Amino acid sequence: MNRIQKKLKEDKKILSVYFTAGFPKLDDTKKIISRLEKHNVDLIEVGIPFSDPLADGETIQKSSKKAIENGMTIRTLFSQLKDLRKKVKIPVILMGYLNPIIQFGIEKFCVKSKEIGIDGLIIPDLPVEIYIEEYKSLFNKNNLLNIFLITPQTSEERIKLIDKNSKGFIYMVSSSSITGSKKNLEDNSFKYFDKISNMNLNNPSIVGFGISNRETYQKVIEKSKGAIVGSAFINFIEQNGIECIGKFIKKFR
Amino acid sequence: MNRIQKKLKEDKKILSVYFTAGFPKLDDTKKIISRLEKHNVDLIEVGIPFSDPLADGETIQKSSKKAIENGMTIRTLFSQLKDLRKKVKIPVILMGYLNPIIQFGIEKFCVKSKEIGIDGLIIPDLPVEIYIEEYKSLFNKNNLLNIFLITPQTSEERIKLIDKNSKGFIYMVSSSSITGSKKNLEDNSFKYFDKISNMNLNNPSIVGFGISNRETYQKVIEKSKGAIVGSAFINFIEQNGIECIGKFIKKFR
Amino acid sequence: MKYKVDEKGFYGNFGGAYIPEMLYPNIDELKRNYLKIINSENFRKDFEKLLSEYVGRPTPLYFAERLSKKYNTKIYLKREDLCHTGAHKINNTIGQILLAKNLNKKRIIAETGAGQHGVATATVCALMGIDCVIYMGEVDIKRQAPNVARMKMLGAQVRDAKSGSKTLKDATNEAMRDWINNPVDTHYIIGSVVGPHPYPDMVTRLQAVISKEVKTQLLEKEGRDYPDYLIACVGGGSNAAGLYYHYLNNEKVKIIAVEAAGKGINSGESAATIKLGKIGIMHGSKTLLMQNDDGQIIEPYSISAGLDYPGIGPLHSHLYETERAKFVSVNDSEAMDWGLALSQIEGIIPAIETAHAFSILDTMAFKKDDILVFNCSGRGDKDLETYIKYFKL
Amino acid sequence: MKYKVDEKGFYGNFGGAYIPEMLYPNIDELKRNYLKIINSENFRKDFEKLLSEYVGRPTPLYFAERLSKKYNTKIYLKREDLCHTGAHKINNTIGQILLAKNLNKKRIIAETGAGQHGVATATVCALMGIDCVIYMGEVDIKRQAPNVARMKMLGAQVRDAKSGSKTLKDATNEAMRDWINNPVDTHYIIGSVVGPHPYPDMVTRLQAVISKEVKTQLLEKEGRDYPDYLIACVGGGSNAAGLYYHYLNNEKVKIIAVEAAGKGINSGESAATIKLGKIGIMHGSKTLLMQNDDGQIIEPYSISAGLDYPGIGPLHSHLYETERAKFVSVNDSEAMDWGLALSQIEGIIPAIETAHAFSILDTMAFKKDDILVFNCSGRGDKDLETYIKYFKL
Ligand SMILES: Cc1ncc(COP(=O)(O)O)c(C=O)c1O
Ligand SMILES: Cc1ncc(COP(=O)(O)O)c(C=O)c1O
Repeated sequence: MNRIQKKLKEDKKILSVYFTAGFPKLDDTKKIISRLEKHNVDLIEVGIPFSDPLADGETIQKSSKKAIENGMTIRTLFSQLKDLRKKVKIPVILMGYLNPIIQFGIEKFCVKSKEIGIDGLIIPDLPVEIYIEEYKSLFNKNNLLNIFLITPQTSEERIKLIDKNSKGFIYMVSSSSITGSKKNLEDNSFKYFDKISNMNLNNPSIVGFGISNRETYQKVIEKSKGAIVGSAFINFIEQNGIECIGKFIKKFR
Repeated sequence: MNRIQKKLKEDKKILSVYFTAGFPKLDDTKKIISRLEKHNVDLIEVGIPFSDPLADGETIQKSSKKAIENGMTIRTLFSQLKDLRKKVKIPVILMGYLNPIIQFGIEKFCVKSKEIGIDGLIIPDLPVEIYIEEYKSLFNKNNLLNIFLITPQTSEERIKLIDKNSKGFIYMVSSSSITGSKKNLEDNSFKYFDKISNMNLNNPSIVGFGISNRETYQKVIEKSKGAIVGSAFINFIEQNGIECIGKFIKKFR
Repeated sequence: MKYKVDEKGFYGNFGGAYIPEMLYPNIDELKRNYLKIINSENFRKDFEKLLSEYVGRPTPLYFAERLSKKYNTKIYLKREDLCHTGAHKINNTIGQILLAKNLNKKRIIAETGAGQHGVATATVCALMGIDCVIYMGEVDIKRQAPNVARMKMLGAQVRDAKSGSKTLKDATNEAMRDWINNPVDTHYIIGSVVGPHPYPDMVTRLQAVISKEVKTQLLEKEGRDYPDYLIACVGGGSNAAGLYYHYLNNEKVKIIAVEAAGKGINSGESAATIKLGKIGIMHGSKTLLMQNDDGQIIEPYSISAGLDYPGIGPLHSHLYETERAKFVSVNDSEAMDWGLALSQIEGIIPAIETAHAFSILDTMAFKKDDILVFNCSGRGDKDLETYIKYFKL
Repeated sequence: MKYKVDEKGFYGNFGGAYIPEMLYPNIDELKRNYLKIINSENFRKDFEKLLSEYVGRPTPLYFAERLSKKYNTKIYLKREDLCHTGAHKINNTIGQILLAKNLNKKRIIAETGAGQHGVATATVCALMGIDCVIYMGEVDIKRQAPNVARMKMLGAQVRDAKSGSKTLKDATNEAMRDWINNPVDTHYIIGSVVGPHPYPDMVTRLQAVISKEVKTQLLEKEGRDYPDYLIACVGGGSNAAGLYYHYLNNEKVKIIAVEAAGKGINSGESAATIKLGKIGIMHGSKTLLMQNDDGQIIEPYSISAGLDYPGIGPLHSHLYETERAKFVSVNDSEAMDWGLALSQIEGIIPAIETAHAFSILDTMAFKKDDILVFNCSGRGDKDLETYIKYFKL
């Protein structure tokens, strides 16, 4: 069983944190992972920076730009994470746009990820249809769970298709928006969470986009298996450095 | 007999000087006329300034502009010249564009001119055909000779028409150009003077445009009854004032 | 044909050729040849071919749906703004360049105000490989910078007219002086229905393609070949003359001409020739002119360089005197507001000249099924800086 | 029909819809509806009417006599520069605005590089009375100031894209982000044959009016409906796609695409996607891209804002891979020289984008009776400042 699946089996809500690899400094990646684990984060998403992150808001765009300038590449990331599993126990997901992955070589990418102990992938610009056709068997072979996003606009039919092709969790985008673009969650986000929960899907959902404080986190986990914090975390480490990550996590639970 | 006709009968070459009324100062008009006569100029052309003197070069344009700014109008000019004939004996011609004259009233203009003792008119934008039809009898009634221009491009037929309708002299434009625009006379100007002189016209010709020094003056009067100096004179009085006009005239003969 | 020019070049009391003798041969050559040439089969063929393949004619007659709805009447725009170079001016320059070639001229001069005529002239000169000199007032050179740039790109020489008010009238004087100095090999392409005969008639005939097309287009769209109203802005009057031409003798068609009142008729800064003008002679033509009691031409003012002219073509003076056309004058601010309005209601940014015409929608009442045809004489690209500054966009 | 898009949105190996899930409903709605709508009789009627009455189509196919003589071959220019707003871009925006109305959208967004697409979008939004937001890179806002002014006149909001290279690619990212944030009432009018399926096919079909007209016009002028060569500049590739469309399966017609080499292919400052690109995914499409070994998109450079894009439409990648089209890349300086040359030889000031296409006349040999059709994709008014500075006119 994959580490993600195990984690999801636990009878607790998930706090997942996203950050961009190579930000603020090129070799912060591993340090951030260690500290997040130390402070009881359940799941970590490591962003592979891309020059044209079209689903991301300003915060993540800027961190990606900085990371690229710092020299972050997939190659570098893999070498930084070489010994990941010597210490880190919680699930780690790589999140990145398709182009850098393809240039690296999709097969090599999967093999390397498995070697290192990566548990899942989030590739925002890989739609489920293309996944099924071209990527699914390769990902499966390497025990990589692909995590799909859904939004309030995603049709039931499509949610079912995604659910059927998911083996970990579904990334429930809180509202129709790019990352970090909304300050607070809207009322109808909750109706949508209810709707999803009423669909009795095979996979649990974790909410992302717009989770920036205890209040939103608490509200969201009432309706879901957990929540993902991204932009808020990046803003925090940009301003406060990576030493006091614990303080940030305590703001959530 | 009109003063112009008498003057032309004399067995001498004509030196005619043009200046713009009201330039350099508003009330210079009469002083300039007196001095020109004193220095043995044969004929005087007094320019009525117009805002849009399209046949004139820069020098006359500027003097016209200044004169208008000084307040020169036909009314003012007539009042300045009220007593012209108390002193001045040589022929005086008024030269001006049609529009100010029409606004003043063409009939009134002629009557006033006659009253004062004006001998002729040069109206550059009054073509001979319109003159014949609308102006001739009025001018004749007031003993005003209309002076027509011809250029190297004027056809023989047209020259004959103009000659037939002239009773003083023909204003022979030295070359195809606006006033003051050429520094020296061109060779083919002289061929053209010869051609005109060979036509045996009823009226003598006086050459204008481009007469700026003794050399051009002397050359030109070999081929014609005389010459008209305009821009060169205006430049002179602009730079030297009107006191030493004599010096200017001596440059010519 | 009481609106046609007569043998001597007059429309009623207006027109003629009050030119210095130095211009006589040029004007005479034109007068003797222009009808023969422009009515010749060769000319018509070349003219029509260039208009269609190069200029992009016929220009559409566009039914302005949103504007019509807003004013509860039927509004059509004759889209001269779609002509190559962006205004009706090129209809005339195409014709005159063919004429100049026919007369074996080797050099072209022109005056320009807004720069549209300068660009249109420089364009046809490039097309034919003929030397080109454009006179433009210093003031206009500044306020119509894009058009100056275009003329230079097209290889024309732009000379600044520094005399007088340094606008269109002075550029015209300068061009005429150039012509006087170069009487043999040069043709002067006047940009409007002004100047000595035969220019007003010649330019009118060349621009008449506008109303010729309107007739065909209206017939197709409305089942009758004439509108109730024709509306055009008037600087010198060429776009207006072109729009009116084939309807002058059709009394069912009401004609409206809109001139520029600048800062207001009585402000002392205006170009409303008809309202303020008296009969006089300028640029070789007898017509209505803005002038003082002494007959000095008044320096006009309009925010639009193309209407900033103290005279008006003799045809228009005649249309006014005979009451064939109604003349309206419109302030800068109304025109500017219409420039913005037309942009935002119909997606057409008009030249500021053109924008003047639309102001009549605010002051005249039209019936629901009245058919109005506005001449959309030019596009506003040349005026962007003026618009932007004015509206602080 | 081996150059048609397949069911999944691919041209051979290129195309598709690599979009984040947030865009799926929008793209899916389009995909399900676009063919139905644009093939419907109502749409065709409205589209053709607006193209003819508002845009000014058909645009002429102009035989460039002096240019032909100089290069001793037969050169035709398809005059898209005469379209309302000054480039081919409006063919597409007219089509998409009708589609957006059909889909009941209340708000339009678009990206723009040279500003031509932004102006064309703002124009159709004004025409229909629909809100409009245009994304434009900060760098482009500066170098295409006249078009920014026009968009504002037309009532559009221009938002500056501050990310990345601050040019077209980044404006596209921003527009896509806006769409993600406004998935229900907003339609995104992409300005070229790029982006996720069905955009490349949809925009190609809307621009295909160009080659449709060329067929008719050539038949009339040359007695056969196809040329020997078709030549167009390629930024994203929409004017090229429109020119090629009806000839893609006619192997007698040689197709040439000209891309911008900026300061030179190997200068590191170029936008020559085909020469320098590798297959990759950007803006939702698999196509050739300028990118480094890590798959980061390289910031492109060209003196012309409209060619300054690191990708190319998937159709063009396919035409390149299958060798159906020959791709040529041209430096800034050659393009600029051609901008001036076309102005002075034919009296047509082209957009700098357009000027690139003509450079092949200097590098390829053509036979005397070869028929060449160049797409004169836009006029140079927007580029005057660049021209003037470059040539110190
Ligand atoms: C677009 C436009 N409309 C109108 C005019 C005024 O000229 P006319 O009255 O001769 O049409 C101009 C002059 O430059 C112009 O550019
Ligand atoms: C005149 C002109 N031509 C060409 C282009 C390039 O776009 P495309 O390759 O989509 O035709 C542009 C883009 O703005 C343009 O304005």
